[in-house]
Amino acid sequence: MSQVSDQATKRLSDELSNDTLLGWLRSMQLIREFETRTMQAYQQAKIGGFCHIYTGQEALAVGTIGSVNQDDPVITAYRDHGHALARNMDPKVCMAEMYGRITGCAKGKGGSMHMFDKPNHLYGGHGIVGAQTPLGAGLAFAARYEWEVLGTGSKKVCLCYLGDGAIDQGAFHEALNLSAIFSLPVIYIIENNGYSMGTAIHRHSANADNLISRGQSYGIKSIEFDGMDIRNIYDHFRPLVDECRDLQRPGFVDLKTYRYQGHSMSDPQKYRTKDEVDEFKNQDSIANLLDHLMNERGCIDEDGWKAMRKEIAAQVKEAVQFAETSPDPDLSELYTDVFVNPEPNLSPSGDYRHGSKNPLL
Amino acid sequence: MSQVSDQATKRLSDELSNDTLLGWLRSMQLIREFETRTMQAYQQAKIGGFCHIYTGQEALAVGTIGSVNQDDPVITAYRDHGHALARNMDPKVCMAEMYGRITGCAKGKGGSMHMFDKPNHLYGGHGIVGAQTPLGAGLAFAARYEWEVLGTGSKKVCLCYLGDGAIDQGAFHEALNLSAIFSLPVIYIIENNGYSMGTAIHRHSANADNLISRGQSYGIKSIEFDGMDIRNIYDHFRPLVDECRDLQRPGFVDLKTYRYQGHSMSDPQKYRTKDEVDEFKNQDSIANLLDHLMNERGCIDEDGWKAMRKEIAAQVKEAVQFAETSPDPDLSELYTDVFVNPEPNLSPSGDYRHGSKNPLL
Amino acid sequence: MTTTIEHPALDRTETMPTFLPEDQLPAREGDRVIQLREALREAMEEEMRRDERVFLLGEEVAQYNGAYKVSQGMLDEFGPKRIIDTPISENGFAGAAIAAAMAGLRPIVEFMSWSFSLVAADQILNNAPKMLYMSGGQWGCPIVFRGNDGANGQLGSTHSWCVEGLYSNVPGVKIAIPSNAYDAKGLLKTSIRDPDPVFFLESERMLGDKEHVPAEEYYIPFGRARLAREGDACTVVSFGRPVNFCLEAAEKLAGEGIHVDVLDMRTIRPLDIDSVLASVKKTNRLVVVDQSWPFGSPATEVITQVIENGFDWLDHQPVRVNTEDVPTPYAKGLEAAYIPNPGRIYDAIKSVVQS
Amino acid sequence: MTTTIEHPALDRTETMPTFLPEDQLPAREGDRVIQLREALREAMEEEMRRDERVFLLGEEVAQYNGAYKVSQGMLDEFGPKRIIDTPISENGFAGAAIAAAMAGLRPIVEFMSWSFSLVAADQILNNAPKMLYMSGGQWGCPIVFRGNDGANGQLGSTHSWCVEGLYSNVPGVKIAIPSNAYDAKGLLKTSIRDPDPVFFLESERMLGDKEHVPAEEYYIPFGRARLAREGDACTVVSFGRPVNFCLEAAEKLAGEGIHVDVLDMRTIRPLDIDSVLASVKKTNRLVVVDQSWPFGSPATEVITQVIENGFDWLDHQPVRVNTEDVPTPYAKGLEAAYIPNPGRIYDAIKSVVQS
Ligand SMILES: Cc1ncc(C[n+]2csc(CCOP(=O)(O)OP(=O)(O)O)c2C)c(N)n1
Ligand SMILES: Cc1ncc(C[n+]2csc(CCOP(=O)(O)OP(=O)(O)O)c2C)c(N)n1
Ligand SMILES: [Mg+2]
Ligand SMILES: [Mg+2]
Repeated sequence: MSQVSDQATKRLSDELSNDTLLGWLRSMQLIREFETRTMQAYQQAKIGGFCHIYTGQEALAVGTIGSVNQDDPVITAYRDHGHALARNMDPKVCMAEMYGRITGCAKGKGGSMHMFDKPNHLYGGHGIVGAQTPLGAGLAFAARYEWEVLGTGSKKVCLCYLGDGAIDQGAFHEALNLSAIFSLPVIYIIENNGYSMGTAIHRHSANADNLISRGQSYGIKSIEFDGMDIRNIYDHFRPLVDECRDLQRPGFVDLKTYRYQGHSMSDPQKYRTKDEVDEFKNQDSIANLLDHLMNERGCIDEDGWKAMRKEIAAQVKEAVQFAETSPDPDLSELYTDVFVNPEPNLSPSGDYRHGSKNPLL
Repeated sequence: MSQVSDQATKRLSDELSNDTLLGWLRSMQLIREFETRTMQAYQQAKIGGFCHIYTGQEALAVGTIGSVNQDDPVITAYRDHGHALARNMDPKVCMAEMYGRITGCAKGKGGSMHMFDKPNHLYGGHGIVGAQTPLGAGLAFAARYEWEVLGTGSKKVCLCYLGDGAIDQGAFHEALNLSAIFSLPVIYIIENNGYSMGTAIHRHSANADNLISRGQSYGIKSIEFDGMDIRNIYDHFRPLVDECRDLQRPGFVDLKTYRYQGHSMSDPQKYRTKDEVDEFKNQDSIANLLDHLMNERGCIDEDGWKAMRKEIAAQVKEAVQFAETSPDPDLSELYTDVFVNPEPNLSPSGDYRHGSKNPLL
Repeated sequence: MTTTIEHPALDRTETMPTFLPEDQLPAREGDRVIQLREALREAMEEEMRRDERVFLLGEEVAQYNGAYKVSQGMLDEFGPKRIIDTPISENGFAGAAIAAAMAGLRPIVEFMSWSFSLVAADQILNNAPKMLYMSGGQWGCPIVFRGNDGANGQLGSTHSWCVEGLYSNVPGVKIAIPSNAYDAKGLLKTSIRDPDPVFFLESERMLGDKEHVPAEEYYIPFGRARLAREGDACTVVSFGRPVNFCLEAAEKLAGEGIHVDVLDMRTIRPLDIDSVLASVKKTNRLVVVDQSWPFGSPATEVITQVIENGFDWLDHQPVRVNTEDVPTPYAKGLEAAYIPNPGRIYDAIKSVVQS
Repeated sequence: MTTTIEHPALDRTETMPTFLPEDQLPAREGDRVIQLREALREAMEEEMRRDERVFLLGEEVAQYNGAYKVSQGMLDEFGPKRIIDTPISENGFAGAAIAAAMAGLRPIVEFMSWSFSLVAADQILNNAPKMLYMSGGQWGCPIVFRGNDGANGQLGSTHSWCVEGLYSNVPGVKIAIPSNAYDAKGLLKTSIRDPDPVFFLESERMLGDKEHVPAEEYYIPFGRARLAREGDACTVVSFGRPVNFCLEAAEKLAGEGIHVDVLDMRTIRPLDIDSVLASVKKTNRLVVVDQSWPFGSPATEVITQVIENGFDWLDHQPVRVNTEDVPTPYAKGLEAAYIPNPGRIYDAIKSVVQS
């Protein structure tokens, strides 16, 4: 296992510009601030349903998405706010979705678990554990088909995220085999935060210390590394992305990360100690990158950081404002967005119609 | 990979009595003769539905079932005639089932794919590819629960068979993980005959030369070896059975075998050459064991073998006779065997009843 | 008092409780007020104490005490061999439990939500209901699958399934859908005792509902509807959570002098059509309320059976009230309009009684 | 002649064929007699030539030329990039195809049998029908799932599913069930052109049926039933293979001077209730024949909709004829009695017209 690489030797991430890294810092801080406000809104019952907070895992979404092109397809599970923001979804639209407003990315029909953003090639936000993994294979298939058969578009790589609990779903293994057999450019990224809800990974998945052997058993290149250090993510992940893109074949990554909050907003977290949580908070990914940028690169100082945080706070506040003041979907929207081609007599209880335009389109 | 073991060194199977090996020879020949008659009956349209012939794979069922106790649970897929006969199902009852007679093991309700035999602890005969693998884990769970919680019964091992095509089903991976996490005494036996219907294994499953890595990725002891030589099967399989029984944990076996006939009775077999088929027929498991018993052990001679074949032929002929002359289920059996506890108003179209007694009970 | 069941598929003679007529069941009124989730827990605990073959498995049922705290404390009493946490492998553990049931155990499988049973559809629809038939009567499948069913927690399209709309089409299972804590306990105990597969559909929305639940043992038989409210203007048939919406609507109508029968079916397979027909014969009007989608729903089955058996008693065409025929929306307002809420039920009854 | 569909979920303006009225479709009579499997193949080939985004995947569809030879020769014409053999991973490849459809392709997924779609239930029932809704109109799912459906090959309990009994409850999909080769071609072509998910249910029992199928392109619209036989004594509604049983029964009844309308629905979602009502208004009698299990079946939906919209036109309660409500038996005799055979249909019509 190739853990943190030697600091002495030159790192791939050293070649990244200050602007890029500052952008990542901003993106991670945006997610954290956004999630803080999300939790507040949830506590105020402005947000309903299931709500899964991304705080703690920011480096993972930002670093991996930062390693691909803007038009590479991305798909994930229900813990999706981080991916949406890392993929440049407008925080306003993201927050409005959780408020169930017509101005949300899914017009209020999806909620926290269903962040979709077509202009940014984010294919959701999926609630059934593991169900997004065959979809990830399909997005890679389509990208390859467009490039190879239709002759449109270039070589792409699909990023498909799943939690450590999702590896126990048969769907994931079918997806791995299909990706390998069809040589599909999809990278399965396990956001290994050590828990499936309240179940520690060693209690839910066998041989958990060697998850990459699952990928390897399908002949898929599989690597594991620390997912809390964003530069480390880039160092290891970017080369895999290039390889999977060039050779149009799958990859498998086990990224160690940690969620600071409960599984969902209704989790008492009796299954872990405060010490354990603190241990990870001490390797916090934002503090970590900030330290590098301040003390090693010197491209930001305390004031700069304060200014950045202030600006982000204002941006998120604005997003909340936007959500607060946006209108709910009209009841007529119940029967819209069911069919692209609605026809008479499809239902005994109503006629399907076209809906109001999606705010992202 | 531990292929055929060194002939010089003593083999575990050398300790087996002549009677045991002669019994295996008889059992394999019984299956072959039975399947020949099955094909004839199918061609005469006396047998309907899907019918999957076991010819060629006899050593596998006989050798593995010969390595466990009579009360160890066994479960398999739809290519199940061999397992049924190896488990001592009366050939009469087996043939009658395929004829759809009330005297069949499932009273004619199951057919070729559903050989169930409670007295012989054969839990079917299952038609949905891979679906028997979670069931196998459950049989092992129940056996362990009886021994550990209820304090009844002794340590058992469940044998769960699947084809190479079934390893692509997510259900199998969920079953492997459950078996490992719960430490269940089940051995998954891949009857690797190289084809999933018309699809060669390299086209349907990734990294097919190293299937045991699938089992190993769950931390399950996994071995592969030749499944055409029944003594070789015993040499490798019996120790695994003992280990899984003692330690009450799962095992995984990739057994190389070959089916001489098409996938089902309606398979033109364009996907393989006659040469390939002949190559395997040249290592025929029955001829192989016969040779050992005649020339190395000298416990049977040409006359003895002729007599055995004659006796088996008569037995199978009798089974066909029995099936031919047995009555069809009465139409009243349509609404029987649906509920153990039938109640009024369970259906708008009829009242469920208890059925006639199963011939095996 | 017990009766016994003998069947070749059973390893031994099973005792079944003798079911008392409705009026001999313990009183529904009283001061032992507990939550519906506690009633479910009591049912499981009582049966697990009675029969060591009964065990519970599912996601987070043990150490986490249940995602919805239904199994709270059960790990402490029964230990990890009988209260079992599973990976997120519904198809796998449902199948394993089915085989354990074949082999003579009495599993209770908790689906955190019935919405997650779709990945296990093959096991629960092919194996559990058909094993007895496929094996010609050799092996049955005495198992209970239970969990949350239905919309209204703003959980969105994939987490709000009413599986009765799908699964009730399949012969070989019994389906219980309680509408209150009292019935939940009595029906779940019967489900665990029953030697056939039972789909037991709970509502997460109702787990916190409080009412008197007797401490003593009692069993509610399958296929016996309860007349939850009496009237002569219309027969209102429902099951599960919507029964409570029907009672709300009925209350409002009573204020207008319109009194209706509200029948709580409790189980839809078996379906107590006799009670429905008896009521329709009296009221000549029928409204069926069902929280699954309308097309080919249990509501259409009830209507069809009434038409088949009581066509001439009807003075007005039967009316069904289902959830709206769209994927479940997240937005609070949309979701509230989506379910068969009291307002829609009120309107439906009105439309039937006024013409 | 074409019409166009514009929708934000579509990458581009899609052209849809303009549908001709029944009497302007190419003649059903003629001497170009081919098998139903060939009609299906023609539909796929024509659409694959027209649109490079269309591809076919499934078990044994390529090198084996299809388990039932529907895709025979297609690998040779379209190559391995568009005719794709898959492992036995229905949930995996159904899901992959769904995402490919989201991304703009036009997959045709062949299930060797719809019975095997149960392991893919989550993907085909949660994702395909709901993607447009969950994404607030951003991504649709233009995909066709097709394969064999229904009993009668002595395949036993797990291989004889009529999934319309389950899946028709779910909003968001269109369901086509052809009863003959002519319709099969026209309906499959429409299914492939339609920008929404379509479940296309074929019958292995009918793949070898031969009849005239026009060489020219033609499309049969969804939601338009065909009056397969005319009469005034009773309205007989069916879809898929049982339509042919209805015609057999009708023929026999005609010999007795009893003439009935036989309506072939062709699609059940949409359901051409208008044609059913028009016929019932004339005959005042209704028999619905459906090869799925009875409880909450499409038959109950047809009956319920007729009751809701034409209650007063009925002189006799509607009658349904389904498969018997038991797991599918293997034995030839039991299976023959299990399905809605001509004899049972004949009796049902008789019972309705005589009283
Ligand atoms: C098929 C299915 N089963 C159960 C659930 C309920 N559930 C939602 S998230 C979750 C835990 C998943 O943990 P993991 O995959 O590690 O992701 P994480 O929450 O840690 O990001 C469970 C059991 C579900 N959504 N889908
Ligand atoms: C879920 C499912 N999909 C497809 C089928 C159809 N089918 C039956 S057997 C088979 C091939 C299985 O091959 P393998 O597992 O290698 O077993 P073998 O026939 O070689 O013994 C297929 C595709 C099925 N029965 N179940
Ligand atoms: Mg996790
Ligand atoms: Mg094989």
